[in-house]
Parts: sequence; structure tokens; C-alpha cells
Amino acid sequence: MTNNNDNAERRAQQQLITDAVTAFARRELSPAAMRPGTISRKRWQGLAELGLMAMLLPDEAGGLGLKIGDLVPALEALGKPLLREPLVASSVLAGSLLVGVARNAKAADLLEQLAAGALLAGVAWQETYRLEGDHIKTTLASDAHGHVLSGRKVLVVPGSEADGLLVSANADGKTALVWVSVDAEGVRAENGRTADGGAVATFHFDNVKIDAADILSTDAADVLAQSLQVATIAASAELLGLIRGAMDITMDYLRTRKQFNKTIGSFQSLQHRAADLFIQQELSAVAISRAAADFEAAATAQERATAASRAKARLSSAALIVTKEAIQMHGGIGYTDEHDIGLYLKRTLTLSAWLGNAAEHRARFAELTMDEAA
Amino acid sequence: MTNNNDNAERRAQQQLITDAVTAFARRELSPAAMRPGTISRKRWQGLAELGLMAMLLPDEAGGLGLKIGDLVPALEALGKPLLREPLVASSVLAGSLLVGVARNAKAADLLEQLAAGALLAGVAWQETYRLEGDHIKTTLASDAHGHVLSGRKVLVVPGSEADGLLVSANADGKTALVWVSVDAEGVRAENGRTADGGAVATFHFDNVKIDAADILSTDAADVLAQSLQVATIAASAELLGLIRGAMDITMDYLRTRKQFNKTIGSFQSLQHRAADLFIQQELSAVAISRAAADFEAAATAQERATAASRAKARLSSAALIVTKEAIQMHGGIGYTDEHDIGLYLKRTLTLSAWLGNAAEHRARFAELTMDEAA
Amino acid sequence: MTVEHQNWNAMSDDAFRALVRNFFATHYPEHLRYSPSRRRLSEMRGWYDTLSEHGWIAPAWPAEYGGMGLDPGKLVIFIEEQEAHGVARVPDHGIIMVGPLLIQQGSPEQKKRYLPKILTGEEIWCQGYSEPNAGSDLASLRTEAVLDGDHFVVNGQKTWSTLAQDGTHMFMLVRTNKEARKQEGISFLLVDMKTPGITVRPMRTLSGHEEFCEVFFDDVRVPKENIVGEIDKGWGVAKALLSFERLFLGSPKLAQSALARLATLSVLTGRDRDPIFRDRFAALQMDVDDLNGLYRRFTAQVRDGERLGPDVSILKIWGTETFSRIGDLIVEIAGGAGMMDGPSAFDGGNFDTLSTFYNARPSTIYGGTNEIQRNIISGNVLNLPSA
Amino acid sequence: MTVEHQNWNAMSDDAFRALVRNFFATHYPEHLRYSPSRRRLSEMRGWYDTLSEHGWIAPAWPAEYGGMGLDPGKLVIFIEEQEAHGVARVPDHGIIMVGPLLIQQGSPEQKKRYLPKILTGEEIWCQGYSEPNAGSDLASLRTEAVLDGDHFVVNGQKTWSTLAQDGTHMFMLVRTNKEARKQEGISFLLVDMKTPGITVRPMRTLSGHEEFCEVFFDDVRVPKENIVGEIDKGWGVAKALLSFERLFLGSPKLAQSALARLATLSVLTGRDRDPIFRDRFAALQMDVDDLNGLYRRFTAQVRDGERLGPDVSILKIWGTETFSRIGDLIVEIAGGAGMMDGPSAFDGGNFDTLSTFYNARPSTIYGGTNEIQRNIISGNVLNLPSA
Repeated sequence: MTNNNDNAERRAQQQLITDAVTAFARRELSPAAMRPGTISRKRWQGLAELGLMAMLLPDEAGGLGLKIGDLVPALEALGKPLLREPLVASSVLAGSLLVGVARNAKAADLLEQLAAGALLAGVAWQETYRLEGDHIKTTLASDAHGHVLSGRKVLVVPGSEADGLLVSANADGKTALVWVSVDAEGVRAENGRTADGGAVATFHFDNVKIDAADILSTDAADVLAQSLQVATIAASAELLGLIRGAMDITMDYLRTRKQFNKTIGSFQSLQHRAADLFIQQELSAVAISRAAADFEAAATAQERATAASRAKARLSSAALIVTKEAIQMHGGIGYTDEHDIGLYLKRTLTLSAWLGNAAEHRARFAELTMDEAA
Repeated sequence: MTNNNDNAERRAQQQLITDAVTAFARRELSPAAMRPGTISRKRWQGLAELGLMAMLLPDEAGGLGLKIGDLVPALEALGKPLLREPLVASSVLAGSLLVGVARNAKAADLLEQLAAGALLAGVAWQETYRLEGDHIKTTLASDAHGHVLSGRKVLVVPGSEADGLLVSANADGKTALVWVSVDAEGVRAENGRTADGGAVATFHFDNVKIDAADILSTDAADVLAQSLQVATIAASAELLGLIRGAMDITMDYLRTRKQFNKTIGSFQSLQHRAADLFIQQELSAVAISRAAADFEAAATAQERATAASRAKARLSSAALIVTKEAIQMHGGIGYTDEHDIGLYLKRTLTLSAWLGNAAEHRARFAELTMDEAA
Repeated sequence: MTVEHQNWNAMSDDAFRALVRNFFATHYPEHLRYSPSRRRLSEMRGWYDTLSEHGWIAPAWPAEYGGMGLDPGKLVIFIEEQEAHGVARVPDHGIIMVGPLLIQQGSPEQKKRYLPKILTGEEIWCQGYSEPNAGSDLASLRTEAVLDGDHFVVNGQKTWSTLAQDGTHMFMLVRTNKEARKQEGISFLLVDMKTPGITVRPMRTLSGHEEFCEVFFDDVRVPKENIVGEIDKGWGVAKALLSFERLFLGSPKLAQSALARLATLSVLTGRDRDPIFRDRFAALQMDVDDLNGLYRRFTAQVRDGERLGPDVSILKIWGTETFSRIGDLIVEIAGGAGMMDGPSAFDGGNFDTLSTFYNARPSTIYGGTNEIQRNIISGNVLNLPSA
Repeated sequence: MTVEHQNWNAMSDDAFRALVRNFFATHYPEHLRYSPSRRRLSEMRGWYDTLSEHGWIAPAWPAEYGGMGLDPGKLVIFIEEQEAHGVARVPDHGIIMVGPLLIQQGSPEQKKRYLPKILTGEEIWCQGYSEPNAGSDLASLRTEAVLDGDHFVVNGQKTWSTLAQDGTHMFMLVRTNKEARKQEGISFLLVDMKTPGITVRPMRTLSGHEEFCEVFFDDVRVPKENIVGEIDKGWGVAKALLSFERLFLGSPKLAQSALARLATLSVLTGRDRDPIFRDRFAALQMDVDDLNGLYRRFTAQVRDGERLGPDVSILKIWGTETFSRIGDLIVEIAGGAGMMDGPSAFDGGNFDTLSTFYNARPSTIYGGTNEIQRNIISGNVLNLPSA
């Protein structure tokens, strides 16, 4: 598909981005920055300045026109020191949707704001806690008086901290995508917190009037599916960063903490379990780079969905294994909110459940692949 | 149900039997005695002389009138040094069936032979490799000319080494039980070996003529189900003996084998895995004694079935966990046929699959209990 | 306080069960039922008083000391009904740890001084064992008590003291002899938390609760007679508590109530009809059943007056790890709701999908990590050689 | 022997794949396809000759030494097609171990003497590493070789020598210096099995095959020039082979073909429609997929001329344990047939339900037990301190 020159160029570009991101992460991110539940608009701006918001956007939208595989190392580097800002939800997912529906003035405008770091968007697509199929109950009804949105969406990140929402709705059997401001009349947020303390909300739309200009698409089913897959791989990449971060902290602890006059890392039973965690880390790295490559090379919707589920099934599972064991290896101190390792567990709980957990993606993988395999 | 005197008497009687069986086991059983695949009629006789064939038989059949709970310690003691003879298949299962249909001259005669150790019976009940329901395809057809048996039964222990078979058959929608000599006309055995080298066969019955006197029951469905449950608990008890035997050998090995100038049992990773095997052993002991007690106290068929499945699910699983780890802990030597520990794995493979493996009994347990639980 | 002591043990099991069930139904506050995490004293004070007034606060203590004196069979019924009704634990270190210990090993004066106030709830106890650098390696503790006249002067720091912020008294291990080998030279001390020089700092846990505290001792003067047993022999005193603690920590209670929560969530999510879930639930059900069986085996040993052996460690391992597996499955079937802090709204009702998961985390750590328990089994039960 | 060497690497992947597929379809004996266990030389001799005659016996050797000289991409295709067609391994210690080693580290004389006869199959190699008291602790081996004139005199015993009964030659580790520390003083020696004083005793395994042998050495005289590399420096020579061996032992081949067998049995038993089975199969499929990914990462390292690090041990662990889990599930879904030795007759065909399970047992033991591999990871990759 690409020749060697392209490949070399791509690798060089990836390296540039990753270096910049790593430097940013070292400067701006830390577990301490994770603790407050609120998003820093300044850091959000900073992420935009790195080009992260624009990576997946095409050239004509002011973006870099990169692919998901290019984003993986950057997200990994940001996940490792813990990132409070909802880069995957509000940039990767929202951005992919906007790019997908781009021939539209409003979408182009939103994209421009997004690329500049001036927009914090939420994507309201999910209506139950399950990784559901295509049926959408939220409706966009249109008549001579205009357009009206009604329904309920759950698990919308970043809740009321969002400037506005991209909402999927059933419009005469097709999937529409509309832009709704969070303070529009008829919009009600039930705010909550994710496990890691981030903002999230259930949004109720009670006959919300929608301007025609804010209807970004009336046939967005494929774009939505594909954007969710991109976000799923992106979330998996952030999980890989979490795994690496938790591993570093835990291995350091094993190398230094003493009990019974011995460094606890010298106890063979912990050593062997550490080896198993390392295997989980390496499997995760392999799984995600393969999924990204498969996704890019995919010819069919089924292949894309398979790639995304493969990544999320492995990463959601591996990250939980690693962070749970990290707590156990830390002993009591790991269970207090005072030690950073707990933040890794909480962030992992959040990201591993979001967009479908391991069991849900394993089930989807089975559906997608099984009749060939068994 | 019983008063304290009865209980004390029962415990004393159990102790007597267990002591006698243990002495017999020490004298007559050993891995070496397990190696030849053939059954020793002399040992079979010896087991009968211990009263083992008669334990479950009622007084009037020359038996001891004991219950499954009394048999558990004896089977455990026999399983531990490895028992080649098919005590559960040809005595517990066959005996329970014969007792269940006992008002019958032929059955009484067979029971007498069984109690004396003169009979080696096979029970042919299973038609597929699954732990199936009640539907029996083998038929017993009757008309003016007499009775004819046709069909196929699999996994019949001890294959052609049996003197005769107790065969279940569909007789006009009811379950008949008939006695068939292995060399009767129309009986064909496809002999095989179980994993542990024991005799087993698929029997084909091609219009086999059955004497009216050899029809032991024409309504044996309940007796068959209950006898299989008794045998399932008995097989679980033998598996407990296997676990204990494999544990003893393996812990001895860990205490003595040296590598890297250290006794391998001093390596903490092996120590912790050994602790987990010990937990499996103790859970198994608890599971089986509870299952036996539940079975005896059961008021319904459902309770009896639940007790049996609970025991077999735990024991089939635990015994495989223990014997597989035992091989791993022995290293290469454990994989040769020259070391005894392999015999424990092979016997475990045989007994854990026979009468339903862990997954099958877990599924049955779920069916039997789930609508109350979840 | 006058309490009418009945001969509960003479009742039939069924009658006793009915009585207990009725008691909980009548007296236990509805809003405190099925609490997912540990309740503070302020929330449980009313219930403590109710139990106390009826003489039901200490079901396992002998009647002569003011307990119900239940035999193990009746005690099991009591616990089962408590569990079935969703009754939360009161702050019970005095009732389940200090009380039984003093009854066994306390001086007559100590029994007289402390037991009645545990029964009334006037005094609430907390534990002072762990230290920042002596977590699982308890014997290396460094908090020291130096004799000065008729007082010990205590200096040092304790940690992981459960709900110490609610405690009026602490039972603690202190080093009274620095020359002796690790496990010797430790004494078992009873301390009034109001004594000057004590600072309590609650620690927030992952689940957001202030369940544990750090406690600092700065020249704290404790009367000499507050030692339990002999001076320098506190390790033996504590050890008796430790194997009892393992029995307690291995109680099927946690796993059983977690399984009930799992069943509830499976109905809320519709997973109760999913074959994959049913298979895993059946396995966990059997794991809990066998945990129950193990527990009864050990309690029967206690009932028969046998000393608990080191094998009781298997109970703590199996109990807490079964609990943990159930917590994992709750999170799994919660799907997207597994990312939410606190309760999520399902169609059939609210459900906190992470509380069991969080509660399972410390269970495999406290009371001697499960690694320590496995060391005990391999060394003291299986006699595998030490490294 | 004259073989026409083609420039395979210049072909397109598709064309090469078609060629290889056609080759196997045309030449490989039908009755030897999908063999569940290791085949003996007598069964594989014909196929060895066929490969040899076509110059296909050593796909990974450089063309200048008579191999196909395939680049890694083509090699993967070759292996995939081999696997897909169910082609069994020939006795290949010469091809995959001794050959590459000699090409790298052998003297010109050794290359000339040994390589051609490996290609023709005139000489079949076996391994002499393990000893009864030096299983995983290879460095403590005791078989000694004492220099006597221009010969070494070898005494001792080797074990776990795969198919040594079919070998004409053995590559072995011997102790040439007893004074030196454990890993020093070991030399790498090539031995003709016809030399007087060698006794081979096949051992029967659990699966009933004579797959391994014990080999006894009683004053066996081996020419001095048969040492590879320097005397006393054999550990380094062997180590290069060991990390290559780990790559080889971690090949997804075993797990992949086991997964195919599992799929076959699931159809025979109807379990392919069972949601519980499908869930577990999907998990195993992903485990195998990621194993594949890992394997390619390490082979890419080899391709790029990088040295394999100690982290290659994860491949051996994950590969063999995934293989083992698949073997377990085969036994499980076999139901009652899981108790049968050898093939059972299902409605759709015969199936040996225990062969994969048995083959999985030694896989976690040989080539350095998985315990040893975990020691390597924790010590040399994670830098955890030694005890």
C-alpha cells in the first residue's frame, strides 16, 4: 500500500510526535495533576498545540491527516503519567465523527475549534450500559415547525464540562448526528463521576429544539461505527500507557521496599508474578500495534470491528490484571488514596469499562470471527 | 434423623472399615500393581472379603446396609495408592442398580455373586460421550417370540473383562434394565483402553435375544439415575484419594530434589503453588463429605442430583489441577512413564472424565440450582 | 443494665432462627440494611445500644461475662440471619477481639475493668499492630514502650488501624525489649486513646472511605498494669488472636454477600439468562459453598476445644480470593456502568458496581497478606524447607 | 547431489505461497498429515529425501551452504503453508540447531565435514544437554571429557535426548575443567554415536511414545577437533543456541495447530454452537493471535540482525502455556471421550482427545522449565534483585 519511502517518512513523523508528546508529558503531567477531577483548559490547549487534536483530521481541516497507528505511541506516552483530559473522548472520538460528516459548515467550524484546542466536546451515543448494537431510541423528529430531539444518553464524557454534545439520534430509521449545546433548553444533565474522578453525565433531552444548521448528518451510522472503533483503539493505547506506568512504579517498589530484612522483589513468588505481568504488558503492546495495522489495512467493516475488539479485549483485561496485582504487591499502602498506584487502578477501571469491557469485546470478537474459526 | 448413639456407632463402624481397607491397601496396592492393565480377580476377591462389595447392599442381600457416606473414606483410602480394579463401576454402580431392582430372582442371584466377589459386572448405560439426559436409543423389543435387545453403548468399564453387562434399554418408552452375558450371540465389543490403561469397550447389541428372567426391571429410570449419582460421589471419593496420593509424592519430591544447590521445595514460587494445591485438596475433602451428607439427607431427586454434581465438579477439577501441577513440579522425570506420578495423572484423567467431567457437572449444577440463585 | 439471659441453646434451631429473624426485622434500622462498605460508629450507635440493651451484643461470649453464650450451631444461625437481613457490623474490635482475649488471658482486674464497657458500648476498641515499615512483617515492629516508674512511655507509629478515629481504646503491640530477638521483647498493651501524646490521622482509601488510620505516639504514658499477659511475651498473646483473626477473616460472610450482590446485578442487567454468566456463577456458587464447608470444619475444631493449626490460613486465602473473583465478575457484568464511581441507575434500581471490587482489594492484604498465608501453609503445614 | 537454487526471495509473496502449497500437495505423503505427535525417522525418511532432493530441506540456511536462504517473510510463508498442510517435522536437530550453529561458529573443516550430510540426511543429529541431576540447572552438568592425547575421553550420562535412538551424531555439553566455576569449564562437543562405549536407552513417555532417550557414555573417545569454539567456552556456544531454542520453542506452531484441533473437535461434539465454548474459544484465539504477534516481533529482531535479549523467554512461557490451555479445553469438551487412550469414534470421525494434552505436558518443562524462564525475566529483564 505504501512504499518504503512513505514508511520511513511515516516512522520519522511518528517519532517527532512521540518525542514532543513525551516532553509535554514530562513537563505537564503527573499523578498530582490527575487528582483534581476537573479538566485543565490550559493543558487541553497545550495538547492542541502539540497537534494532537489535529492528528486525525485531514489536511483541508487544518489537520495532519494521520492514521490511528500514528496516534498509538502518542496516547501511550500520555497514558503513562496519567492524563486527566479526555483526549480520546473529546478529540479522537468527536474529531473522527466531525471529519466523517465534514461536508457541512457547522462541522467545519467545530473542527476548526477542535484543532485549536478551543472546543471540549462530548459524544452522546450510548443509551444503556451495554455495548449495544445499532438501535437508537433517542429521536430527531422533524416537521414544519423545525427539529426536535428527545431521549436519554448515558456515560457521556466529560459530562457538563463539555461545551456541547454530538448526539446520535434516530431520524426516520436513519442515524442522525446533531450538535447540542449543554445549556440548551430541555437539556438536563445528571452529573456523576467516573471511577477515576472524571466528569461524566447522563443527559436527558426533553423536546430540545435543534437548528437545521446543527444537524451534522442524517445518515451517520457508518461514520459513528467507525469513529467508535477508532476511539476504542485509541482508548486501548492509553491503557497500554497505564500498564507501563503501573509496571514502572511497581517494579521500583519491588526493588526498594523491604520486609523481613529482604527487598520484597527478591521473593521468588513475587518475581514470577512480576514476570507474568510483564508478559501481559508485552502481549498488550503487540495486540495494539497489530490492531492498528489491521484497522488501517481493513477492507471491510467487519475487519475494522474485529481489529478494534481485539485491541480492547486484550487491553481492558491486561490493564486490570496489572493494576490489581500492582495494588496487591504494594500491600496496604497501595489501598490508600495517598499513593499514586491507586490512581492507575482507578483510571484503568474507567478506561477498561468505557467503550466496552474485555468480556463485551470478546463476545463481539466471537460474533465477528467465529463462524470462520470453529 | 439419627440419634447420637447411632452416630457414634456409625463412626465406629466407618473407622473399622477404613482401618481394614487401609491395611489391605498397604498390603496389596501400589503403583506397580496398577501398571498392568488387567484386573486381578484375586484382588477383586480380596476387596469382597473386606466387605466392600457388600457395603451398600441391604442386610437381606447379605450386605451391610451402609450409606454412601460410609463408603467415602474407604474409596479414598483405596484411591490413594492407586486401585486398578473397577470398584466403583462394577461394585458400587452395578450393586446399587441390583439393589434398586432387587425383587427379582436373577438380581438376587447376581447380588449374591457380587457380594462374594465372584462377579465382575459392567454397566452399559451411556450412548454418547456427553453426560446426557434420559433419552435411551437402545431398545428392548418384546413380542410373542420373546425379547430382543438392539443398540450401542459406549465407555463400558471393564469392557470385555466383565462377566456380563447390566444394560439400560428403552422398552416402550420406559427404561428397562437387562442382564446380558458378554459372549451372548449378537454382542460385539470394540475394546479400548482408558487413559490409565484399564479395559473399556463400546458394545454393540445386534438383535440379542434376552431371556425373560434376565429382564431385571422394566421401569428402572429412577433407580438408574440414583445409582449413577451414588457412583458419581464414589468416583469423586476415589479422586480425593488420588489427590492425596499425588500430593504426598510431590511434596516428598519437593523436600528432597535438588537443583541449583538447593532443595527445590525451598523455592518460594513452588511453595506458593504447593499451598494452592493444598487448598484444592482441602476444598475437595470438604466438598465430598458435604455432598455425601447432602445426598443422604436429600428429600428430592433434585437435591440428590445437586449433591452428586457438586462433588464431581469440584473433584474432577481439583484432581486435574493437582496432578498436572505434580507433573510440572517433577519436571522431565514426571513426563516419563517410569515415574509413578504419571500414573496419578492418567488415573485422574480417566476418573475425572468418567460419569461426567467438571464442566458437565457444573452445567448440571447450574441447571439444578440456578433459578433459585440468580 | 439488667438483661434477662435466656438459655438460647436449649431452644430448637427453628425456634431460635425465627426469634432472631424477628428480632432483626423488628429492631434493625431499615436504611442501614445491605451496606456495601464498613459503617462508622456514628451511624451504628443506635443499633449498638439496641443490641446492648437486649443482651445481644456479644453472641459468642460466655453468659457469665454478659454474652449470649451461644453454642456454635446457634451462633451460625445468628450469623446467617444477620447476613440474610443485611445487618451491618458495629465497630466490633472490642466484641470479637479484645473481649474474648481478656476472657482467656486477662487478669481479673482487666476483665472487670474492660468487659462491661465493651458490652455497653461506652468504650470502643481499635487495633494497633501494623507499622509503616512492618506491614506483613509484624515481628519487626519498632514502636517502643519504655518502663518509667509505674508507667510505660510509648513512642512510635501505628498504621492500618481500622476506624481508630472512633476508638476510645487501643490494644497494641509494643517493643519492650530491644535486645531480644525479633518476636521476643514484644508486649501486648491496652491504651486509652485520650492519653496525651496520641494523634490519630485517618487515611482515605481507594473507595473514598476513611476506614483506616495512622496513629502517632509521642511520649504517651500508659499504666504498667495495662499489659495483658507477661511483659515481653506479647507475641504469644497476639498469636492466639491472629489465628482467631484468620478464622474471622476467612468467614464466608463477605463472599456470600458479594455473591448475593452479583445475583442482584445479574437480574438488573439481564445477564442472569446468559449461559456464559450462569456457568461462571455456578462455579462461584460452588466456591462459596466449599468455603462454607471449610469454615464449618474450622469452627467445629474450635467448638471441640481443639487448637487451630496453621492450616487455618487456607480459609483466609480461599475466602478473600473467592470474594475478589466475585467482585471482578460484578464489574464485568456491569458493562459500561463499571466505569462509574458510586451507584448507577439500572432500569430495575440503583447499583454500586465498584464497591465489592474495592472492598476485595484490602481483604487479600490485611490480617497477613495472602503471600504470608501461603508461606505459613508451605512451611508449617506442608513442611517445605525454608530458602 | 545437484540442486537448482532459485531466487525465492525475488518472487512475490503470493507466487511463492502458491508454489510452496503446490509442492506440499504434490509431494507430502497423505497418511502423514496432521500428526498429533512427533514422528520417528523411519516414518519420515522418504519425506526427508524428497525435501533434500529438491533443495528444500533447510529453508533458513544461506544458499551458499545449500539452504533455500529464505528471507524472514518468505520463511513465515513457508512455515504457514507447512502448518496448513499438516506437514510433520522431520528429525531436524541438525537442520535447525547444529547447522546454523556451525555456520556461525564452526571451523571451516567442521562446516565442510558436517553440513552436507545434514542436507542429505545421511547424518541425523540429537542433543546431549540435560543430565539426570542437572535438569533445569544445566550449568551443574557432570558428564566429563578428559583430554588424553588427541582425544577426549567422555564419561557420564545424558537424558531427555529427543529421538536419540535415531541419531547418528550428538552435539553435547561436557565438563572439560572441574576446577572452574560452574558455567566455565564446559565445552561443546560433536560425537559420532557409533563410537564404542555409547549406550542409548529410550524412555517411554506418558503418551506412550519413545520420544526421549537416556544416553550413557563409558570411556568414549572423541577426536579433539570435534570441539566447537574454544575449549572450556562451550557455555557461550550453547547459549547462542538456547535463545534461538527459546524462539523456536515459542513458535506459535504448536498452539496454532492445537487450536485447529480444538475447532475440529468442537464441530464433532456440537460444542461449536455452545456460547460458553465460543467465549472460551475466542479468548484462546486472541491468545494465539497475540502469540503470533510476539513471535513476529522477535523474528523481526533476528531479521534485523539484533541479538535476542532475555525477554524472548516470554515467548516460550506464553506459547507453551497457551498450548496447554488449549489442550485442557480439548479434554474438557471431549466429555466422556476424555477418558480414552487413543482415538475415540465420534459421529463425524475419529479424534484422539488426549494427544494435545499429553504433548503440552513436557512443553512447559523442556528447553528450560517455565519456572526458569520466569527467573530470567524477573532477574534479567525486570532487574528484580536475587534472593
